[in-house]
Formats: sequence, C-alpha cells, structure tokens
Amino acid sequence: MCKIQKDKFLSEEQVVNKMNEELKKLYKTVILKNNNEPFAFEKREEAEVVLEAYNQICGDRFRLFFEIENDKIVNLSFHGFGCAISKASTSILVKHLEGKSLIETKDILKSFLNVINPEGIKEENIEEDFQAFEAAKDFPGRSKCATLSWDALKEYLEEK
Amino acid sequence: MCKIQKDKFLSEEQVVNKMNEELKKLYKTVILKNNNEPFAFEKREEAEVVLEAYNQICGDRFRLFFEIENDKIVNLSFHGFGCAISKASTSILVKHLEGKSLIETKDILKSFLNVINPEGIKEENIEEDFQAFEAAKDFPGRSKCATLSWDALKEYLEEK
Amino acid sequence: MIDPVNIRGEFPIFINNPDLIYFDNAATTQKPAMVIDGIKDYYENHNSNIHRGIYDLAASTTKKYEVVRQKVADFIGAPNEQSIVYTTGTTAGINLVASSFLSHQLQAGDEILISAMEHHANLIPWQMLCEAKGAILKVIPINQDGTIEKPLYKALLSPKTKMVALVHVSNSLGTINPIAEMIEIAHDHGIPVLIDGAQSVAHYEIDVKALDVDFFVFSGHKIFGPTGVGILYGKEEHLKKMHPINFGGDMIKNVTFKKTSFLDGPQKFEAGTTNIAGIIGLGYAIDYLNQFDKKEIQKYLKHLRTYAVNKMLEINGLRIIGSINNGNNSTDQAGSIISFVMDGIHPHDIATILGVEKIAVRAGNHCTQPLMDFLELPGTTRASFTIYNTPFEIDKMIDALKGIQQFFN
Amino acid sequence: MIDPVNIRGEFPIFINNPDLIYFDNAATTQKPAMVIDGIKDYYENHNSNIHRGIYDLAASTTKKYEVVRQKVADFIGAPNEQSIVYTTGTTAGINLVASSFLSHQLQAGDEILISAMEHHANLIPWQMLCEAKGAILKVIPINQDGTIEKPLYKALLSPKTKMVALVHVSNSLGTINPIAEMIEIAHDHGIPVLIDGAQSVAHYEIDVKALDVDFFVFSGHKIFGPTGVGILYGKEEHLKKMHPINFGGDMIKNVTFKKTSFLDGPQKFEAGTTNIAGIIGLGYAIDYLNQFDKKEIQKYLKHLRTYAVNKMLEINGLRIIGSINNGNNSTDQAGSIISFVMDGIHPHDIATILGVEKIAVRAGNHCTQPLMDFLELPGTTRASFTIYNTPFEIDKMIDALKGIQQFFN
Ligand SMILES: Cc1ncc(COP(=O)(O)O)c(C=O)c1O
Ligand SMILES: Cc1ncc(COP(=O)(O)O)c(C=O)c1O
Repeated sequence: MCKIQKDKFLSEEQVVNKMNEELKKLYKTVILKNNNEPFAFEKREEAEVVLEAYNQICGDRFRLFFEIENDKIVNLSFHGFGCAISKASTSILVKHLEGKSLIETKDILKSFLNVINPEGIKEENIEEDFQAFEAAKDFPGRSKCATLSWDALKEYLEEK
Repeated sequence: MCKIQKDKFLSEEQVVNKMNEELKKLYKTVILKNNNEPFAFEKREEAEVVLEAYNQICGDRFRLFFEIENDKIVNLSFHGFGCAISKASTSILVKHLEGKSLIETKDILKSFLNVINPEGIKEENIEEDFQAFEAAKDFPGRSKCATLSWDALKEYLEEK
Repeated sequence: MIDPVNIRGEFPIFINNPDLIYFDNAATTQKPAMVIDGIKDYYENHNSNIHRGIYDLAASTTKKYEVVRQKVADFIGAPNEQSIVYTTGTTAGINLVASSFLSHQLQAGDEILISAMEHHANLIPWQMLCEAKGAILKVIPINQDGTIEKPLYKALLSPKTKMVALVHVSNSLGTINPIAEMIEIAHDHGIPVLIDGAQSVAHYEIDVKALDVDFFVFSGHKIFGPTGVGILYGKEEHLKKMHPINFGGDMIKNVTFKKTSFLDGPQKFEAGTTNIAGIIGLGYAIDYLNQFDKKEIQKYLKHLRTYAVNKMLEINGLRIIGSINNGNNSTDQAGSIISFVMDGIHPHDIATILGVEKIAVRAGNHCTQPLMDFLELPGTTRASFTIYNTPFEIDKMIDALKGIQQFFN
Repeated sequence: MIDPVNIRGEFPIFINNPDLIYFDNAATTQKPAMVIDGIKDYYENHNSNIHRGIYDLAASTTKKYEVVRQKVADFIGAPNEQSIVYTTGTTAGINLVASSFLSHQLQAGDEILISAMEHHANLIPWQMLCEAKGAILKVIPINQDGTIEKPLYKALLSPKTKMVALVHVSNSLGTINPIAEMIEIAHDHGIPVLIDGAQSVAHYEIDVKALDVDFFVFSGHKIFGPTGVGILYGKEEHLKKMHPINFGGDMIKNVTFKKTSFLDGPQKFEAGTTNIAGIIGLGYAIDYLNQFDKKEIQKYLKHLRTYAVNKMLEINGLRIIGSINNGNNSTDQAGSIISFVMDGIHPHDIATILGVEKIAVRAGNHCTQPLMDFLELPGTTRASFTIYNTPFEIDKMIDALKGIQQFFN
C-alpha cells in the first residue's frame, strides 16, 4: 500500500485500541454486571409457565419461570447456563418485563430485538440496558446469544 | 511468449499437420483395413472356447472362438462390435495367433502388449501389424481399445 | 443478447486454449473466472469451518455459506431456503429421496414410474429400491423421435404408483419433456414427482413453486459451478418427514450415548463438514448465470442447434438421434444437445478424431444404457452446446466430420 | 526441521492476514498455495468430466484423478489403490461402513464398541444402526486424564461384539489412543476395527498394513486439502463384499431396466460425478505433506504443546482438560490439541474475545457432546496447533487469556 492510502486508515495501534473498544462495548459493564449478579436467578419448577430457551449450536440453555395474571407477566425468574451475553440478556429481560402487561411486553421485546437486528433502524430513547447489547451486531457469531431468551419468549407469546 | 522461445516451437500449421500425422499414425492403413475387412470375422457358438472381451467403459464387446488342440490355438475366429481400433486389434490377434502353440502365443501376446504399453521398451523386429497400434499410446483414452481382446486372451491363458 | 465471444473471455480455459472447441457441456461445463477466483478467494481469505465458530473468519464464512441457500432458493423459485438441501450432486439428491422419502412408504407390489430416457442416476436408485421392497419399476416408452409417449404415460399411472421420476432435458437426446403437464397429471393421481434438472437449470427458467414439483435436483458442475456440490429442492412438508441417512456433526440438536435428536431444517441431511468451498463457488455460479436472461440463452441455443442440425443433415450417412431426425425441424422439443451416429464409423473413433482436432465431444451410452438398447445403438456421439459456443465452432466440427468420413472410406 | 515462518509464507491466508493467529486446525486447516493453485489450475486448464471421455482434457483428467488414488495408498501404507475409496469426508466414510459393511451382518443383541471420546461422526452412525437392528452400542469409559480405560476395553469385548470403532487422536482432548495395541486385541477376538483418523493423518505416520486395520477414514480439509473430499481405506476383502449404497453413473458394468451389475473396484461406491477438483486438490495436499518428515512434525508439535501447557498452567483458574491436567507432563498421550476451561468464564466468551484479538480458537462441545456430559462441562475452549503455528503466537494467546481474566473480574 502506498503512503497516502495508508494515512487514510487507522494505525495498527489505533486498530488494536478500536478492537478493545469494540470488546468493551460488547462486554460493557451492563453485561458483566448482569453476568456476575444476574437478576432473579432462581429455579421455580412449580411456575405456571416454564419456558426453555435453548441454543442448539452452542448448548446454552436457560429456563424462564413466570405466571400470567390479569394479562401481566409476574413472578418472573430464570435459571440455566450460558455465556456472559446470553446470561446477561436473560437477566435484563427478567428485570424489564416483570409486572409488565402483554401489550407492553410486545413493545419491549420489539425494542430490544431491534437494537440487535443489523437491519434495525436506530430508535431514540432506548433503555441504556438494551443499548449495551448493540455491539453484538458486530459479532455475527454472537447475536443469537443476545436474543436467545427474547426470541423464545416472543415465539411463546405469538403462539399463545 | 517472446520471439526466441516461440521459434523453438512448431508453428500452428505445423501443429495441425503433426496432429494429422498422429491421427494417420493411429488409424494407419493396417487399422482401417482390418476394421473394414476383418480377418476371420464369424460367429462359431459351438467352439470349445468362447471368450468374451468386454470394455465396460465404452460397451465394446467381442467374442473369440477357438479350440486348443495339441497345445495349439486353432480355428480361431471372432465376432462382435466396437471401434475401429478394438476391431482391428482383434482381427490382428486372430491373424497372428491362428495355429500357434501356447508358448508361442505367450510371446506374441507379450510382444503386442509391449508395443502399446507407455512404459514398454521398444523392441526390434516388431511385426508391422503390431507397430500400427503404437500410436494408441498417445491416446490414453484409447489404449484399452487396442488391448481389449489381447488382455482377455492373456487372462484366460494365465488362469487356465 | 448472448455475446459468446465476450463470454469466452470470461472463461480462463478458453483464454489458455484459444482453439479449444468444447462441445461436452452436458458432461460438465467450463467455469468462469468469477467462480474460480471466488473459490480461490475463499481459501486465501476466508477459509474456516462453519457453524459453532465464533472468530471472525468462521462467522463470516457461515454467513456466506447460508446466503447461498437463499440464492439457490431464488434461482429456482423455491418458497424459502429451508427447502434447499446441499448435496454432492444430482446423483446424491436422487438417492437421498429414494432412501429417505420413498423407502419407508414403498410396499411390495407398489410401482415407481420413470421414462425410457433416464440417466442411470434417475434409474438405478429406483431399481434398487424396487428390488429391496418387491416393488415394480415401470418405464414410460418413448417414440422414435425421442419424445415421451404421452398417452402411455397416463395409462401407466395407477393407484399403485408411489413416485414419478423424470428427466427434464434428456442428456442423451436433448429432448425437453413437458414436465409441467406431466407433474399435473401425476398430482391428479396424488403421486409425488421428482424432476432431474441436471441438464435444464443452466438454460431454462425453473420455478419449482409454479411447477408444484415435489423434488427437484441438479448439480453445480453442470451450471458453471464447481464439482462436488449439488442441490436437492424438496417441499418442506416432505423434508420434514424425511429421516437423515448420514449421521455426524452439524446436524444434531442433542446427543447422548442413548439417544440423538436431529435439527429440523435442511441441515439434518448435511452431516459432517460439507463442501464449503464448493457451495460458496456454486453461489458465484448462480451470480454468473443471473446476469443473463434465460429467454436470451434459449434463443441463442436454439439458433446454434438449428445451425448445426441443418449442416449435419447435409452429411450423407449421418443420422441425428431424436426429434430432429424425423424431419421435424422445430426445436421446441429439443435442447442444445445433439446425439448422432455415422454409418460404419464407431462413435469412439469419431470422438477420438474430433479430439485430435481439439473438438471435445462425448461418445458412448451417456449413462443411458437402456435407452441405447431401446434405440438399438451401441452408443452415439454427442455434441452439447452452451453460451460460449459459436456457429464458427460448429463449422469446424462439420468440416472435421466430413474429413472423418473421407478418412474411413 | 520444521520452519514455521517459512511454512506460513506458503499459505496465502497468512500472507493476506499477517496477524492472524489460527489455532483452529482441528476444525479445518488452512491451505497452502500449492493446493489452491492446483485447484485453480485444474479449472483453468484441465476441467472436464472423467471416465468415458476421449478427448485430451478428459483423458488427462481421468489419469490425474486416478493417480491420486495411488498417492493416497502410498500415503497411508495401503497395499494398493484398489482399497482406496473416494468419499466426501470422514463422516461419509464411517456412514458407508456402517450401512454397507456392518448393516447386513448385525443381528439383534449384537454389540458395537466405541469409546467415550468419539466425535459424533463415529458415534451416531453406529447408534442409529443399533437402533434399527436392536443391537447394543457399548462405550469404553475414559479416565479423568482423558485416556481410554484399557482394562475395561478388554472387558467390554465379547463374542457379540461385531465392530470396534475408535478415534485415533481425540479432537476434543488431544488424547492419542494406542490403536495398534487395541486393534490387535480386537483381532484376537476376530472383531473388525475402524479407525477415525481425522485428527491423526496430518501429523502421524499411518501404515494401515502394519496396523492391519480393517477400515481407516479421514478428511481432506483437515490435512491442508480442499473441502468436500475424504478417504475410506478398507481391506479389499471387505470392500469386495460391500454393496454400494449410492447408485448412478460411473459405477456400473451393465444396466438394463431389469437388472444392474456394478463395477468391482472402489468405483462402485463413487456413483455420479465426484468432487474431481477436490480429489485433485487432495493429491496436492499429500504432495505438500510428503515434503515433511512426520517425526519432525511430531517433535515440533510436542514442543509447541509443552510450551503452551507450561504457560497456561501458570494462569490461575485455568484448567486443561485431559491428560496434562493430572500433572502428567509427558505429552506422549496427547497430540497438538489443548482443551481448557477458565473459572467463571464461559468458553464462548473466551473465544469471542480471543477472536477480537485475531486469535482463532473454537469453543463448544466440539461435536463430542456425550464426552462433555461425561466431564460435566458445557464445553471447552480448544486451541489446536499445526506446523505453521509458533511459540510467539502462543505467547499472544497467553497474554490475551490473562487479559480476559482481568476483564471478567
Ligand atoms: C475425530 C474426528 N472425527 C470425525 C470428524 C468429522 O470430519 P468431517 O466433518 O470432515 O466429516 C472430525 C472433524 O470434525 C474429527 O475431528
Ligand atoms: C440428466 C442427468 N441426470 C443426472 C446426471 C448425474 O449428475 P451427477 O453426475 O452430477 O450426479 C447427469 C449428468 O451426467 C445428467 O445429465
């Protein structure tokens, strides 16, 4: 490559820094925190609904436990194992959907999935918790991790 | 290609002529003649030995008819269909082996097959009829045609 | 407009061999630079195993790989990519349908119906299945002009018929079968149909949805793509019911030593590491073909065929096998394949001599031995054309054929 | 002497990505220019369908194609090329043996013996066959250090055992199984043995004749060759008895609508147009490998492994899965594959972060889910080395792993 062209690009050091930026973006504190201290992480086999979210490609497997009362999702908790991203995204799901009506839930699902969708249009006023997962778009191997439990819940509600 | 190099090679015209030479070599009068007027081309179902030479790849199929009397191959004839090369080579076989002893036959078989074998060492005093098939070496798709009946007879005599 | 000279320039083999006249396209086509370079680029910049890979290369390769599935679906009008199974070729696709779709349903006394002009690939799998199950293989006869005997087709369908398997364009005769009509008739009897599209997809618009065909198979290497890859299209309802016949990695949901469950999609038929480079190459081949209007291709090939047939019929003792032979000069039932014989000259001798003149044609039974038996021929010489062939090349072949005749007389 | 820097220079992907650290060689290796250019050359200068072709291209391609068979035979010490079947990969080879060799002999109550560390490819075909036949799949347990429990192997062999199928080098743990000894023991009981050599042929000298193994399978793409091609070696006496399971062109002697007879040689298993370019590419890969002394390769890889293991064991909370973990620092039972876990960090997160640093490793169950279940792990991160890897690259990985640990705590 000739000099002029090269100047247009980032230096190697900048590239490495950018990489680290990407990484930090991906694993932002939101994710690490929710991975280490997940929200409502408990089994509740007796729950009315026990929903499995399973990624056959990597073996990640979570279960969501909840009831639907007066058209609202209540007593939401989860359990299982998976990578930091799938675990944190499930934790965030639980945190944001507890006590929400089914109509609200639909909007929230849409809003979250839109953040990860590479073709999604950037909306305004997105929850900070959700934005943390935006970087998953840049990791095609990992976007499924971010949406695993969300997709499962969406499918469940659509089929209901 | 630069000029000097090119001069080392044949001109296109020369190549074409050489091609035609190869062709003529392959289909030399011996082959065309034996194809059109094959030697002892007749069925003899009642023969003591009826030997099939079949090329599964192209479907050429000839039968050799003969008796072995006093260790000699007698009443040799053939029938069937195939390309000019396989037909002519079978005709030549019949012409050269009629009345020969089994020991002589072995030598003749060897001598013929050696002419077509790409790794065969050029012998002296080869029958002119045999030399006609030498060009089959240059046509890897066709050498089997030249040896079809010869191979079949060789195998038969070895297993006997 | 098809511009063969320009097209030739896109094929490295013709750049490297300007005088090569390649008329063996029914056996395999040559490959455009786009496909060859695409494969090279894959190995030089993207090579990695797909699925479960997380690093950049693996993720982008997986994506590239799955994008081809959608591309194939669009190419043949499939409703979606879930109905597209990657195979290793036409042969593998037909065998999969025989073993995995039909095998479990077929009872002793049932019938499978094929035509007399099937390639061995669309004959032997059914024959073996019939042998194993005590079922009966029935064969639709053809007319002397190489077309299906349509009245007999209808007559041969029965409540016992469990499958109809037909070639779209015959690789030996060039006959174009009226598959839309034939599929409809079979469906009227509730019988599923497999179409062998090995010779048709490169040149004809295929719309599996409009055809309502149950299975459609073809090979990459005959449509300007690489060897070792092919496609089985199957209606999703059929694919769902079919069990895999090859087992290994990348096709399972869950495995223990006791029990295994399989993926739902087409991946369940794709055990192990597939021909990743080949599949990506097939994607490029489809991109290549998509540049052309299929109608234009057909127009051009019809022109080539008519040109060749007219000149060939001038040669005494040369006989074209199939529809054109009947003095029927319409080429609507005949594709870009011409099979012929010459009095007193064996097809192999013709092919050898043409070969020396750098004209590549094929001689033999073309993997349709029973058809040759029916026609009482030991074989034919076959010239098959595609978009890079020219009338000038045909002239060369005609001259060579005349030369051969002189040579042998 | 292995000179990795020089070797890297022979691989275009490293020239194009000088900072790529490729530690996913157990999934698939990169390809040297020799192989890539060989495939390109095939398509640009020689492309044609093999067998029955008479013109120059076809005849020379057929020859090129069959020469590879002899090359493969020499490469693994097979008595001759008639015992070499071209397949599409390890998975296809094992499935062929299961369907065509064992299926006809296996009775209800019979047993097939595999090990607990088999790849799904050497597990599910046998499991499915057992399910179909009412036979029993038995599993040789492994020790905590990832080695076969040899006393149990002997104990599990019985007069009912009809097949032993073993991996040579485990793709998950790197364990090298004592196959020579195990084959001998099985043969003492008159039981045939299949060896899955997917992970071993690239680095270890294989002599199927000395091993007296009945079947040996591997994939081209794991030995620097192209995707979509593999080899099944089988003793000729076995191959002769086996029926083909795929039917089509290029495998038959004679066909009528009533009856078909097959070729005798390995070709009977190779119906249809095979992956010609892939097979020719495999020939180049073997040429490439033949430049090296396998002993030198092993020495170098042992060096790399020891180097990596020693550094990895210094990382707190990092655990290597398999023999090395037991404080057993000899690498004689361990190949160039290192599987590891880190406390509190999921393998996928490790692989993603390494991926960002351009270090390609694999995370997951490595198609050995039952083994992971046995080890009570959801998966591992796996680094697998070959001749183009360097200690410097290992240093980079170690640094990155330390960074990951900091990041997560
Ligand atoms: C030990 C072992 N066996 C079998 C296979 C399957 O090989 P392929 O996917 O090439 O058929 C692999 C590769 O993943 C392997 O490592
Ligand atoms: C009509 C037809 N069917 C099937 C095949 C077999 O295709 P493949 O050898 O690619 O599997 C061919 C090609 O020879 C063909 O022309």
